[in-house]
Amino acid sequence: MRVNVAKITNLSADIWELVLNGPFPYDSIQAGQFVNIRIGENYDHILRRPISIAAVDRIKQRMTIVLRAVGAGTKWLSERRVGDSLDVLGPLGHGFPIQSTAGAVLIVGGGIGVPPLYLLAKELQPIVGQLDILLGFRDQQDCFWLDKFAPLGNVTIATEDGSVGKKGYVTEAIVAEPYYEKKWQYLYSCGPTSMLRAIKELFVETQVKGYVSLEERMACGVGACYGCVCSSENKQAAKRICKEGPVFDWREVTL
Amino acid sequence: MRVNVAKITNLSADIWELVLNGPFPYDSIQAGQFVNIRIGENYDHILRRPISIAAVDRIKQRMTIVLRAVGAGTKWLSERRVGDSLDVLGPLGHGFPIQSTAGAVLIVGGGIGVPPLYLLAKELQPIVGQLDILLGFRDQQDCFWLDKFAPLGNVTIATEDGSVGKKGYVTEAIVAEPYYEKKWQYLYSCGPTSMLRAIKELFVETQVKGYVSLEERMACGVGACYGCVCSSENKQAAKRICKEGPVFDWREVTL
Amino acid sequence: MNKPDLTVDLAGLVLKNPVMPASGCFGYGREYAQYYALETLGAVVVKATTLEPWLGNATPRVTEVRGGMLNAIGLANPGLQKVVQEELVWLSTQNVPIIVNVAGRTEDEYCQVSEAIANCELAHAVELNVSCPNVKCGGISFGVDPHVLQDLVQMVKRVCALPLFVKLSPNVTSIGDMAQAAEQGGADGISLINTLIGMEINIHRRKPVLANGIGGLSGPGIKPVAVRMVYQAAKVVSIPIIGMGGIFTGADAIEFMMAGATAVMVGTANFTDPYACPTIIDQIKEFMVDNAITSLAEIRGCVL
Amino acid sequence: MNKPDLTVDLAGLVLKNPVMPASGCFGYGREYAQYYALETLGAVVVKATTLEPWLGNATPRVTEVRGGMLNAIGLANPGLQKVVQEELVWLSTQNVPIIVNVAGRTEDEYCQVSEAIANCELAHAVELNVSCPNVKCGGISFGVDPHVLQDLVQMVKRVCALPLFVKLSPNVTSIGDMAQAAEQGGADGISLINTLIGMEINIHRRKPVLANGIGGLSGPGIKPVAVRMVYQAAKVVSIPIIGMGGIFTGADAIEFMMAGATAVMVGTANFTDPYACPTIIDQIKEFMVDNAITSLAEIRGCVL
Ligand SMILES: Cc1cc2nc3c(=O)[nH]c(=O)nc-3n(C[C@H](O)[C@H](O)[C@H](O)COP(=O)(O)OP(=O)(O)OC[C@H]3O[C@@H](n4cnc5c(N)ncnc54)[C@H](O)[C@@H]3O)c2cc1C
Ligand SMILES: Cc1cc2nc3c(=O)[nH]c(=O)nc-3n(C[C@H](O)[C@H](O)[C@H](O)COP(=O)(O)OP(=O)(O)OC[C@H]3O[C@@H](n4cnc5c(N)ncnc54)[C@H](O)[C@@H]3O)c2cc1C
Ligand SMILES: Cc1cc2nc3c(=O)[nH]c(=O)nc-3n(C[C@H](O)[C@H](O)[C@H](O)COP(=O)(O)O)c2cc1C
Ligand SMILES: Cc1cc2nc3c(=O)[nH]c(=O)nc-3n(C[C@H](O)[C@H](O)[C@H](O)COP(=O)(O)O)c2cc1C
Ligand code: FES
Ligand code: FES
Repeated sequence: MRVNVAKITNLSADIWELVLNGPFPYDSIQAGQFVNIRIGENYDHILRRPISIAAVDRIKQRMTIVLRAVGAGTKWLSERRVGDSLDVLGPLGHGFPIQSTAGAVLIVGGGIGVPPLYLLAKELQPIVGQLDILLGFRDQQDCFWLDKFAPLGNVTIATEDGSVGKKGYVTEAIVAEPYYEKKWQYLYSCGPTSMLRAIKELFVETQVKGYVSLEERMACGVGACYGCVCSSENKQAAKRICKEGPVFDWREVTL
Repeated sequence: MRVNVAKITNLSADIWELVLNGPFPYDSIQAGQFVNIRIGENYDHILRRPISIAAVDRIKQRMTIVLRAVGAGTKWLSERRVGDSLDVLGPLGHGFPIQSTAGAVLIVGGGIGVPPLYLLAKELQPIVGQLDILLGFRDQQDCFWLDKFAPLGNVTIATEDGSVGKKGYVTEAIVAEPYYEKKWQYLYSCGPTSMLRAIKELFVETQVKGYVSLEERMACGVGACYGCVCSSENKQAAKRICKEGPVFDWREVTL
Repeated sequence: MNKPDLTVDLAGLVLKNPVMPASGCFGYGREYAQYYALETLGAVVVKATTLEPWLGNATPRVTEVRGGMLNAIGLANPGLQKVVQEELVWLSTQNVPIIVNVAGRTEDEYCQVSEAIANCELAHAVELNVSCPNVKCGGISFGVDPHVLQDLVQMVKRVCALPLFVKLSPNVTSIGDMAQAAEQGGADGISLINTLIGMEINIHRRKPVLANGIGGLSGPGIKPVAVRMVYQAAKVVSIPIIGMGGIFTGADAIEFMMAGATAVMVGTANFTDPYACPTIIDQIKEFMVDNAITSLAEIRGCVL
Repeated sequence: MNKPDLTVDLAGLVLKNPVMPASGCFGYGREYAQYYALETLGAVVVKATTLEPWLGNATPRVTEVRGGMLNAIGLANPGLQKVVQEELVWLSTQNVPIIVNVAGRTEDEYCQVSEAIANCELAHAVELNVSCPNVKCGGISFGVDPHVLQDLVQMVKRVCALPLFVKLSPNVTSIGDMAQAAEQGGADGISLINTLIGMEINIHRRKPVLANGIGGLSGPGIKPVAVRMVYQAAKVVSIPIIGMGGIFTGADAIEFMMAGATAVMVGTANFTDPYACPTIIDQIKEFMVDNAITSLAEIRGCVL
């Protein structure tokens, strides 16, 4: 599918927001799903790059992705101009289940794991009301979309250097909450695996249900190559992050 | 060296003229020399493409190249826009010797071999006066720069289908001239090897002196890889077209 | 001109066109069936199947490199039983020939799986992936010693009634010797090349990018090696050859056929573009029309 | 921090930095001397030198392919005498160590050339290109049989007093065996990899692009194979390794050193950018500064 760049904005040093329009099944997008984007038109980059869908406007028929330029592929994406077309596949994978969500919800995002949680929060908020949203960034430079999250709930920011919000990791902000083990019924998270692992440890003894979105290097992005597996706690066959995920019940996967 | 595209013109279906400016030793260019141009900035094309210098404006400090888009590299060049920069090496090779030229001169060009002969004709004309210029093209569609050659001499055009000028190959136009074997003292030619070979046959028994410009696939373009050799008639060591050529005494090289 | 005829005959298995996805790059077909009808393809080649389920290697298992990619999937698959029951049963409803890629750690494992695949009557051919480590020979691959290979092929051929293609490893000194060994062992055809062995190091972390350290190199960069090997193999065997390695366009496929291949497989290109196979089929057709080629036999091995 | 120390010791030959142009990709240095001072380089490695002049193959000899290029120069060179008199005499004024790449059709030719190079006292090391066809063994390359290789190295070592590097062919089943054979033969170091054998076909003309049919594949696409081979060789020998194959950036060079190489050679990249070698040297320096590496020994072989 070919979509077009409708807008491209530099949010911080290396973070870019791209609004994409053109034919795409916007209506079927679930929060947590991703698109797999071809880089260039030649043979310099033969693997697509998976990027989460961060927002959808189903009326204007467009979607937003947010990416950090870390390597050749994301750098190329950050250099697109309005009107350029992109070859994208998607929406791919399974997103965050939200149907059965009830009770107090905690959303925890870290760094470039934050964007898909925006779409999630927008969809969850009408269902469950006030959300507790905890976002961790490296520093002030690294923060983005704080204003977009603000209306969706009770937003706490943590930065490693304390330049915005609380100082430290998001997990420190969680344990700083009184009775954190009993405070929430649902947890949704996306961010570096080290963060997800730390969160899992915090809640593993509790009754909190929830989901995490995982990342792994991908080749096909559609479930055909078995490149992107994660292992499940019950030692069953490995699960493909691109197909069975990227969102998993946080108790089911080994982090 | 990085030069800039000052102008790009589509001369016919697949022929493009690029005017290049920016730092380059324009003053040292000899007719018949070439530039070796990098294609793209990534690793999709690791070999440069050799293109003859077709014209120089030493006052405005710019040069012109003319190319036919035949493959990925020349297609990429044909897609440059004004202001784009190109990584070029040059001027490379040895051009047409013109110092000792005296007497009647015939210049024969074929297809995309024509452009460097324009620069040659411009430099020869003040020295020897009227030039006989014979240019061969496939058909009308394929012709270019006829107006630029017109003031430089007695220009005859031959097209394979007769759509412009005489019908047939340039060699047929040569033999159609009465006493062609004795008509000229000097011959300069550039074009497909089959054409050069046919011309050589026509004049091999005569006293005509002269030079041909050869083509071969190149890797380094500077004489380091021995990729682009041609053999010399005296069975001496092969000569590098990029370094000892591309212009050779037409009697010295095996065609 | 007549419509170009794209059918090819692979040791009695007639394919409506010479293009198949390469093993391991197309799962069991389900994922790509959402993009186009599988019956568009000459055949579907499924992931390596082993006797028991294999978990495969730790992640990262894939990484892009200049000119291609490295993979160390480790032949992860759910094992013979599930492959037959859950995958082949479904795939056999898709109206396309099925080729099952078979792997093992011992000759006996290869034989058991190949025999079972033949007996399940859902598949049309077996492709032996001989690049697996042979536990009896200290982990050296079956595909690097002509004698070991010939024995393996002979044993499998005895128990497997389906056309048997042997997929050769390119990591050998003489591909001709390996091709001849396969032919002498009774192979009905050979497919080549499997991946070249490669490695990428993350210089910031100071360790290999793939968890497995080394991995298989595939993609555009290996095409010249693959074409050369098809050419060399075609010179010394008379059984049909299925060529692969970096095929991304119809022109690439034609190149392999001119080097001697009867059919081709497309691996990595599926990842770049899920429509790679049907596009390549169309491009082959177009090339035939443009060049007045009525049957692929006219160009097969024309440079030999 | 102190200035990073880029010197490396190759079997007693101390280079001021680990970057050298690869043989055949830099002529005899003259052409690149117009772009920068050759003394910038760790050493200059010249084209293959043979006893008599070799004319090389018919043209086309080179072609670009995806991920790299193919060449079939055929070791064209003016022969020992001219190389020494016309090239080495000049090069020896450039204040840079000289490594002469030596090729031959028989063991005797290798010995004569290597001995003469040692005796001319203009060169600092000899690199044996063992990818040449061995006329006594029906044209099979010296570099694919460990016994043939070990014998060759032993014979050359006996007559050549200079440090002797053996340049291995990657077209073998086990690079480790070849590396060990070279070491056992007395090599002072090994360099790898030479080109992979490849082929490209012009599908419109229905014949190979190179006049020679097959050619050597070099460039970015072979880097993963080259890094893997350096890694495998470094595991089994203790003599220094010179790594090459697709090095285009300082990061690429660092990757080879982390895989076990003491120094590196840069081939095809010179064609893409004549300033490739000095740029790579600067990038290595920069990486060392950024990562507080004071000596290359700190990272050498760190993934082994
Ligand atoms: C499901 C999913 C959703 C993602 N969503 C986002 C997002 O919304 N915004 C964002 O900025 N990034 C996201 N990422 C990470 C993003 O895919 C990588 O940063 C990107 O692929 C890096 O490519 P590169 O060419 O810039 O970097 P390079 O390091 O040059 O990439 C080299 C190779 O490694 C792969 N790779 C490198 N890092 C990663 C990684 N972290 N995850 C997966 N593959 C990687 C690349 O795809 C490529 O094949 C997501 C990843 C996954 C798996
Ligand atoms: C000294 C010299 C001067 C030239 N001057 C001109 C000129 O003024 N205008 C012009 O249009 N063309 C000129 N050419 C030819 C031009 O270099 C080729 O057309 C061009 O390299 C083709 O590249 P490509 O990527 O478009 O084609 P592809 O076919 O994709 O090229 C593939 C490879 O083959 C090489 N190659 C293909 N055809 C040729 C060829 N005819 N000569 C040399 N290498 C080739 C390319 O460099 C590349 O490495 C000249 C060639 C030489 C040697
Ligand atoms: C991710 C991946 C998985 C693969 N798995 C298998 C496999 O299970 N069995 C097999 O014989 N080859 C396997 N291969 C090799 C391919 O079938 C093919 O031989 C190789 O990739 C070269 O073709 P390509 O360049 O078109 O990808 C795999 C290749 C890739 C990239
Ligand atoms: C045009 C060309 C000529 C070469 N000539 C020689 C040679 O004479 N002797 C030799 O040992 N290797 C020769 N090689 C191989 C290179 O030295 C090097 O091993 C190979 O190209 C891989 O490195 P690269 O990818 O950096 O080019 C040649 C390579 C090329 C491209
Ligand atoms: S990336 Fe291929 S299975 Fe997930
Ligand atoms: S192209 Fe390298 S010597 Fe001419």
